[in-house]
Amino acid sequence: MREKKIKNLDEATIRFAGDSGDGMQLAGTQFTNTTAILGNDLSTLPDYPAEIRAPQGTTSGVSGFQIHFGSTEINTPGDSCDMLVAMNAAALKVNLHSLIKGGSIIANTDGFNDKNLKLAGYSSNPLKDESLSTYQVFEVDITKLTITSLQEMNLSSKLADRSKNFFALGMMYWLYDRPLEPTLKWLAEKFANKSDIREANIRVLKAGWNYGETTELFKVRYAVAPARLAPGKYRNITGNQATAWGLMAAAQKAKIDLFLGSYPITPASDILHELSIYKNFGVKTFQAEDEIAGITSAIGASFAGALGATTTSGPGLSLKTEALGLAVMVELPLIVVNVQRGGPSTGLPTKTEQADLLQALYGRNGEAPLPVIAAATPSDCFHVVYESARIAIKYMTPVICLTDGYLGNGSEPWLIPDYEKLPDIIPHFRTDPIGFLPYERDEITLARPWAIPGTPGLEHRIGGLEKQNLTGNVNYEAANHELMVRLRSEKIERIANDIPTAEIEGDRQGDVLVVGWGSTYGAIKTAVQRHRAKGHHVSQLHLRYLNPMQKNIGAIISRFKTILVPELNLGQLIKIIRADYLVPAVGLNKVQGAPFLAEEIEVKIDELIKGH
Amino acid sequence: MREKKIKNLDEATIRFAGDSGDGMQLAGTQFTNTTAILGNDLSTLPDYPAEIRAPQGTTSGVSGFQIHFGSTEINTPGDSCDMLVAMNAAALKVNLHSLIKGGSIIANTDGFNDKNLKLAGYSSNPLKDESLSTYQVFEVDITKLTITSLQEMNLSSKLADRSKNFFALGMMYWLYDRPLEPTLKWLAEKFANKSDIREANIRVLKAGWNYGETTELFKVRYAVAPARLAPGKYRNITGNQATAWGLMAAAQKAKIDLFLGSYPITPASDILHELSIYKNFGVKTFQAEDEIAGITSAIGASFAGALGATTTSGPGLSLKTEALGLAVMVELPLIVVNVQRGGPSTGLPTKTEQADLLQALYGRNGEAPLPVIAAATPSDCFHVVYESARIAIKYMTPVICLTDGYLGNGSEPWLIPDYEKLPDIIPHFRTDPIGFLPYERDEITLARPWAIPGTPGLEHRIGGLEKQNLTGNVNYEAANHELMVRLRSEKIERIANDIPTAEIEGDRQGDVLVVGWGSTYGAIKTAVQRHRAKGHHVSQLHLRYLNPMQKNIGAIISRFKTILVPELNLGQLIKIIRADYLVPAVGLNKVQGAPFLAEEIEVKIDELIKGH
Amino acid sequence: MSNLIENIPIQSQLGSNVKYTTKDFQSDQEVRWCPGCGDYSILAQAQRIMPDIGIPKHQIVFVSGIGCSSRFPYYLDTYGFHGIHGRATAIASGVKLAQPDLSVWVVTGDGDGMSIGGNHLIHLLRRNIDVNVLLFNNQIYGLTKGQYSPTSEKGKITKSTPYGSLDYPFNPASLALGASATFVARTLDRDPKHLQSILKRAHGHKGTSFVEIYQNCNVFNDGAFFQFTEKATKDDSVIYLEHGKPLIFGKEKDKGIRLNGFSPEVVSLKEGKASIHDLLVHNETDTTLSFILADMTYHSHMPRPLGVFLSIERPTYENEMQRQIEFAIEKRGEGNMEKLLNSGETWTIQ
Amino acid sequence: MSNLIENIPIQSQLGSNVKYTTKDFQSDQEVRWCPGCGDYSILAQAQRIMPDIGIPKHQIVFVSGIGCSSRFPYYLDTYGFHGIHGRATAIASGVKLAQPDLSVWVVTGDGDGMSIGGNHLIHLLRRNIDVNVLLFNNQIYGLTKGQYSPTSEKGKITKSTPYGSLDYPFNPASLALGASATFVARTLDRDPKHLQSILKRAHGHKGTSFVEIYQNCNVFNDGAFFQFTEKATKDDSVIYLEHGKPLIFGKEKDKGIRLNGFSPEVVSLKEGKASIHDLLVHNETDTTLSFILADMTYHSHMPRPLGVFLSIERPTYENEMQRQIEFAIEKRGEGNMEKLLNSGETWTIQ
Ligand SMILES: Cc1ncc(C[n+]2csc(CCOP(=O)(O)OP(=O)(O)O)c2C)c(N)n1
Ligand SMILES: Cc1ncc(C[n+]2csc(CCOP(=O)(O)OP(=O)(O)O)c2C)c(N)n1
Ligand code: SF4
Ligand code: SF4
Ligand SMILES: [Mg+2]
Ligand SMILES: [Mg+2]
Repeated sequence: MREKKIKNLDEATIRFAGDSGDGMQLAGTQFTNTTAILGNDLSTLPDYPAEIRAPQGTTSGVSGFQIHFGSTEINTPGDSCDMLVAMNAAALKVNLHSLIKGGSIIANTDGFNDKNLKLAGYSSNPLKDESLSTYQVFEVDITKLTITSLQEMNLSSKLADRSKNFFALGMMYWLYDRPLEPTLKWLAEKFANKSDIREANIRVLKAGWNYGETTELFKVRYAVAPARLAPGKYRNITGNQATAWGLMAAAQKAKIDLFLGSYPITPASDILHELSIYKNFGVKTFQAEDEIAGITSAIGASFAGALGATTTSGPGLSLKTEALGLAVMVELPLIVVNVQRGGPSTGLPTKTEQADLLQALYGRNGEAPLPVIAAATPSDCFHVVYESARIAIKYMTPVICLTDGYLGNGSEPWLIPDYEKLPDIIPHFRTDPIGFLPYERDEITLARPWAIPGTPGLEHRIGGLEKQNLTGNVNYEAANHELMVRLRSEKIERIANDIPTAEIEGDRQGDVLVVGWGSTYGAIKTAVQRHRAKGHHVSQLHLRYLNPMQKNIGAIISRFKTILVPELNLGQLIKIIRADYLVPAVGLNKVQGAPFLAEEIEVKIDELIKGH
Repeated sequence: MREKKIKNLDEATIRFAGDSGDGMQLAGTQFTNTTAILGNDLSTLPDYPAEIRAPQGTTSGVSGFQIHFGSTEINTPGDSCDMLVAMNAAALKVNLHSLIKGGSIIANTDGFNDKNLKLAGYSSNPLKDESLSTYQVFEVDITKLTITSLQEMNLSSKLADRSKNFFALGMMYWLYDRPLEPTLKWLAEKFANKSDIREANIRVLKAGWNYGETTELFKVRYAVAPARLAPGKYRNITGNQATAWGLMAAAQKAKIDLFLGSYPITPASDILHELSIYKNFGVKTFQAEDEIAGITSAIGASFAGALGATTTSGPGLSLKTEALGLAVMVELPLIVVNVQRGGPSTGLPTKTEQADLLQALYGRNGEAPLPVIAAATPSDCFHVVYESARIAIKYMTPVICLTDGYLGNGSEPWLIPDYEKLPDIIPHFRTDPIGFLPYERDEITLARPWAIPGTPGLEHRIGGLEKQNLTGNVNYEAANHELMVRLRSEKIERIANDIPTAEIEGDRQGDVLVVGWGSTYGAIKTAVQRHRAKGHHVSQLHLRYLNPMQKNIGAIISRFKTILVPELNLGQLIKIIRADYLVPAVGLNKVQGAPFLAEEIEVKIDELIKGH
Repeated sequence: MSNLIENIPIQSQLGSNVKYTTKDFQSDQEVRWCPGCGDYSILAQAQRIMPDIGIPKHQIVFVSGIGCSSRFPYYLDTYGFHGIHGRATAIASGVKLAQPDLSVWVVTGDGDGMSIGGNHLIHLLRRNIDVNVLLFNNQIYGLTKGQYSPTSEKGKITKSTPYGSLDYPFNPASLALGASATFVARTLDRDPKHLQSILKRAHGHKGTSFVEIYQNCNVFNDGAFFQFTEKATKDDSVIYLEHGKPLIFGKEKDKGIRLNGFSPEVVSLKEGKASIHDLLVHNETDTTLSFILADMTYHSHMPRPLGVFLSIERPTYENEMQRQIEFAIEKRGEGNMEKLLNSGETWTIQ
Repeated sequence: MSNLIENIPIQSQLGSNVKYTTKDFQSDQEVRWCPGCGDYSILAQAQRIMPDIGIPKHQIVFVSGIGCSSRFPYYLDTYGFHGIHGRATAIASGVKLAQPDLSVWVVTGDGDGMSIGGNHLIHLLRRNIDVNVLLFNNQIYGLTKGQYSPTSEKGKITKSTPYGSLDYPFNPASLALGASATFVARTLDRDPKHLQSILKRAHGHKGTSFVEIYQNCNVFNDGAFFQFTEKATKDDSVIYLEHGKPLIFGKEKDKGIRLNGFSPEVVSLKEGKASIHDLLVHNETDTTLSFILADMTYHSHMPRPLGVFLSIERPTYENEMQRQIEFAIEKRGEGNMEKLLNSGETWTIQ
């Protein structure tokens, strides 16, 4: 066996693509975890169809998983990939556009038979014709090799076929010089009670690795050194998991129970799944009959002193509209996590988008202001949800926390926070019956007391009718109504006194300020960095707090000639920026169910600079 | 009998006030109808508690009805009243503040006994102490006089007592020189089968009139000449009735059935009630199990070729959020009437407010634009709803039509439109199967064809998932999604080409432009007229079209130094004005469950003028 | 895991020693129903039994939706939550799951509970969360001034149905049974004793108790239940279900219910055709029988059953939830966030 | 009043002469269920019976909610509406009321129809609008990848219930009966003949037809109904309800259902203890009996009933609505907008 050449890379982007049934998400996740453990920085983008198993072999059934990793800082899952694993013809067809010129394709030849070619809509076999001449193509009969390596095991061919993702994974581990151990360990745990599946997968994984090692097919291997990340202990985490943990951490910190009332919906269901595991944390998960019961049960739980939370995606947020108004009126803490997806209506359930911002801000009857906060990266979900809970409990208010499908399913290495050092969350449970008034407010926060059933002497009634100031009794008087509407509004505005001022990334002033929110963070960052590297006067301002806005936003904005607001919608944050600060901000809008490529933003900035 | 002095008035404002059970709404409505028939211009403001019968004698149980009428143009129900009928102490207590200094009070002395005084929270009888010295007080024992006038009839005292509103009404007819006939006619019809009630009310009504005529109590009578309204045939109409009729007229014009799927809610229920009468117009009313079934059944009916409509108020609109997104996606005509009330949440169910505008514009997940149109006066509801239907059918889109509690319950004289001359509404039902594509669009309107079940050869499927351009098939592709999102958006924007440009009331340019929407029209108009009378450069711009806005709004706005936006909310339209036109518009906001007084706007304009 | 109880210095553990009177359950809020409304009696009976149920009042929560009936919580000096239309059952579920020791009651109307709130109601019933649901059935929408409701008789003329309503009414008891309820009862506003006894039974039942209460709305649907409440007709129109007792009714206790195959029929005990031994004997624990009895409701030739249709034991949702939590703690130890954050695959960068 | 039909030059009146084949009901859309999914069979049976029901295909509308099952309308070449989650029944109500001549079908899942959509379902049933509801019950949420549903057995381990679900499942047939349904049936994906016959019966019924279809989700809940579909167990686990026939089952037709008081029990016909004459005879028109039979569902010692539980006549909502319209026209004349605008009190200003 000759030593293969090892090429060092700063970063690499690979994509696994195959049928929905081919286990590409699993292969991608395993590769990600192993890569994380190696100390690379990384970012991932799972991309799968809305059907459970879309028709085999067709383009609509293709499931993909992209991972971008490096020894440098990684902010996005990569605009394009260097290496594409295509388990069949449809997978190639759908994903080829994202492969860089000169990039590599590992094609499972078994997936390019006549039937597959036809299903994918190829009139001739791209592996045979000239069409892939600008790429490096590696043909591997993964299916056959998988089955061969399992011959001794006497498995059904269906079962054997199911392991082929591990062959691909093994090859990729070899190609990118990654150890098998983490996956072996995972297999051992996952299939502890299913020895045949465990054994099969292990064999196939190793066979894939060995295939790289022994055949002459690959001339080069790649090495990607660990990233120079801040020192500390890291783990890999997806946005949905981080969201679940953020809720749990907040409840633990507040020493109250977490109650999740939720109804399954893509791509938010995994938060429910994750939380339902942690019964030993006292987490109560309640799969409700619908989204309305989800949120109203959570409001009931908050009334009874738990941290009420509900998780959903667009259509579900729509259904929670009325109850959100109730939560505003009764002034109880409540966390509503909305994992945005492609809309309107049922839309594109498995795709990402940022088009629920205005709904989060304004989607309620009457004047019903509430804080809206958005996460920037998968791991940021933890911190943003935790912060939502801090605000909800301190200000006795529902909070909408926005993430999206890309953040929820995507993952990245996370510098594990020191739980002890997380900000305190202290629910101010009222216990003293003397002088108790349900709507008497804290002088600074304007929060009303949290007086929960079970507390002697605090018996009182709340509800959705306008309340009398202080007493909380039903009241229809004109002046009282105006007072209460303004008090509720001011309470939310005062939160601006209690959050860090916004920090600009880049120079304090300049030509272009790119203002973003949510999951566009990484793409904007990359684009801005590229311009700054060229010496352009471009800075980034990323908003986590959408309502209330941080106090210095207006001042920052005023120091730039042009304000660019890239959003995965038709222009929502930009409406607020324009209305609040009266600046002619410019939008960059993409509504394709996919994140921005850094390049798209880069080009737009270019345009604006040239316009000056 | 001596002739009483008759004083001619240009306008008068009177208010009936009593217990919820006292029939004040009925007295007010009768006075209004009679006054309308006399040819006065007028405007009314009913004002009643949220409880069916709030506790008798208390301030929370007071029900009021104000009518402002005149020989001049009347735009509001009156900032204050000249004459207050107070059936009991609580009614006086609640309403005194709205009586002008020197105004008259007709007090039912029986309603000022010790119990009543105590319930109303008076420590001494205001009729006896000095507190009313700046008013003209007429003490009349209405209760006793009513019972006396019915003595011969042998009615139960409870039944007799119920007629006392007719005594008050009779007095007011005498005082303001109005004929009894319209009310006599109404009584004859209403109680055709209840002769004792009819007879009792007739006697009491006449007794009230005679009391004015024969006693020495009143020294002066008032006459208010007919208004110089545009020539034509008039009727009095409330906003809710006008809404119902507008829907019916549109369906008739389009030669399709009207289907109303609705769930009762104050103050919108009367539209459902009104429409349920007209079965002979083929109107199908469906009282659904909730608001969601209301709107989705209407969407189903539209799919089947009817004009689907749903009527509601704030909390109900919230519940319709998700289905509105569906209507946007399937591109079917649908009218959603939202009779706004005090919010948030259950809020102030019987009070008026304008705080659902942003929800109407943005309260949906994903990019789901739809036209939003608002009525300015009670009778304008007819035209605005009709226009909504025209747009909905022509552009194949849901339309939200905003009115409010004040418009819905309020009434005014209405120049009856010539049905034949109402704009055509022509549903373009597709019938030709050749080349049929469910999402092929009209070149000008971008509307898709209306292809209804029952049409041979047009079998097709629609739904809430993103649709492929032209075919309408389910499609998850990136470019298609962006295209469809933009097409849906542009379709709505193009409506701006199909609506009249906005007309300014007053000079084309000047110091202050007051921009309003909805029911504030009359108050703004009065305030602006007063300033113009003083020679100030103040104009009014009233928006019926909130989305899309008329094309010339920006141009109009740019010609004024200051833009004032008065709203019965914390500032909603103003956000749009600022974001769209980048002008530092100033808000005037009132959130008291009551319309603006013209004076409030007048004062604010003053301030702005002085600020220049 | 924390327990809320730790956070507050509570007398609640000792609370049950307190001796209450009816007055203790009257709040300071003015009662705002129409004079003569049946709701007054229901409120009075609830206030009357509260001292007897042995629960400190700070551990009692009344949750309601929207409607005349749903104003109920304001008038009781316990904890109260006046929710949004139709959602009381869902709010109450959250309250009870968060604090299983509370005594949680839901007050709802035929519109609130059976129209907009029908779904939450049936799901609550199958879940068997220990909440007592009082459905005030006046067969009308009171608060919105008189539209027909899902329990209104067909053909009802109301503001929204001037030509008469078209839909067949729900029978709340049958619907509840079809939803696998464990406790289903019916009573009425004008029989205070019976009402009190049923309220107590509902409280006593572990699991969701569903109580339909016929309630007169004297403004918009006066007399809907007079046949069952007024002296002249009541005895012959009503049959009281009592566990273990034969089904006898009539002013002179001279009529009974017999099973003919699987269909109930009225028999006279007078003419010698049937004796007391032929009659159905009520058994609250028999689900099949409860269906048969509930199904008598809209048969005009049948007396209207009042009392407890069904009362069976099934584990409550909140107990099972608590059990799972305890089991998890036993198995995995109490949750530790610090540990969790650092669990699984991690790596350190120096 | 207008009639839609006027606006379009329709062959629909003559349409019923057209002779269709199964193929005519296959749309051009690729079927996108997992290989092996029970939905395929249901689709095939529906496509098979459609030519026989005598309705021109442009007069057929399939409405669905959201779920794997709710993709159904895309695959049938009729009019179709893929609605939003839980609302198919409400959308279908509007379709049918707007055009009563259409044949309207609803396809829904155990999540879509019984969880989020439970309320619209029960209201549709009591209203008795002539819509055929096919509830694909796979006892799981398929589309969202495997959470337990309201029909999942208690203790079910799923993604959202790793410790087992806590709530008692709905029995759809009982719920439907409790909601005053007029037609309630049950069938399953793996018995094409029975499925076809039930679909035809549902079509034939005037009023809402509620059909529960056991459907195997081979990805997330494989084998949930194997006991009732697979050879080895099926005959002893299932009983087919046939009107007028005694309730017999078993591989050797040797077992029957007898009524003991009002509770059904299994008896053997072999040991001479019971004869065929002792058995319950099915009567589709008896509401009480239907409750008894539906209630057998979750009793493990009882065979699972399949077939038509209940089929009774009650006026349909849309007919009554039409009647009211006709009555109003007769009484008041056809509506004239011009006249209405000018009716009542008016006055003229010169
Ligand atoms: C979302 C919403 N829809 C509608 C209403 C209006 N509304 C209030 S109470 C009610 C029905 C009341 O009937 P019921 O529940 O029988 O109570 P009752 O007043 O008869 O006691 C309705 C439709 C509302 N408040 N909120
Ligand atoms: C408002 C809303 N909530 C939640 C969802 C997510 N969702 C889609 S289908 C479904 C349940 C599917 O279960 P079922 O009705 O049993 O259909 P199946 O997939 O099993 O056929 C859920 C929760 C949604 N699309 N919309
Ligand atoms: S309207 Fe009817 S239910 Fe409501 S308070 Fe009055 S009498 Fe009672
Ligand atoms: S997930 Fe289950 S129900 Fe859905 S298509 Fe696959 S097998 Fe069928
Ligand atoms: Mg009611
Ligand atoms: Mg299912």
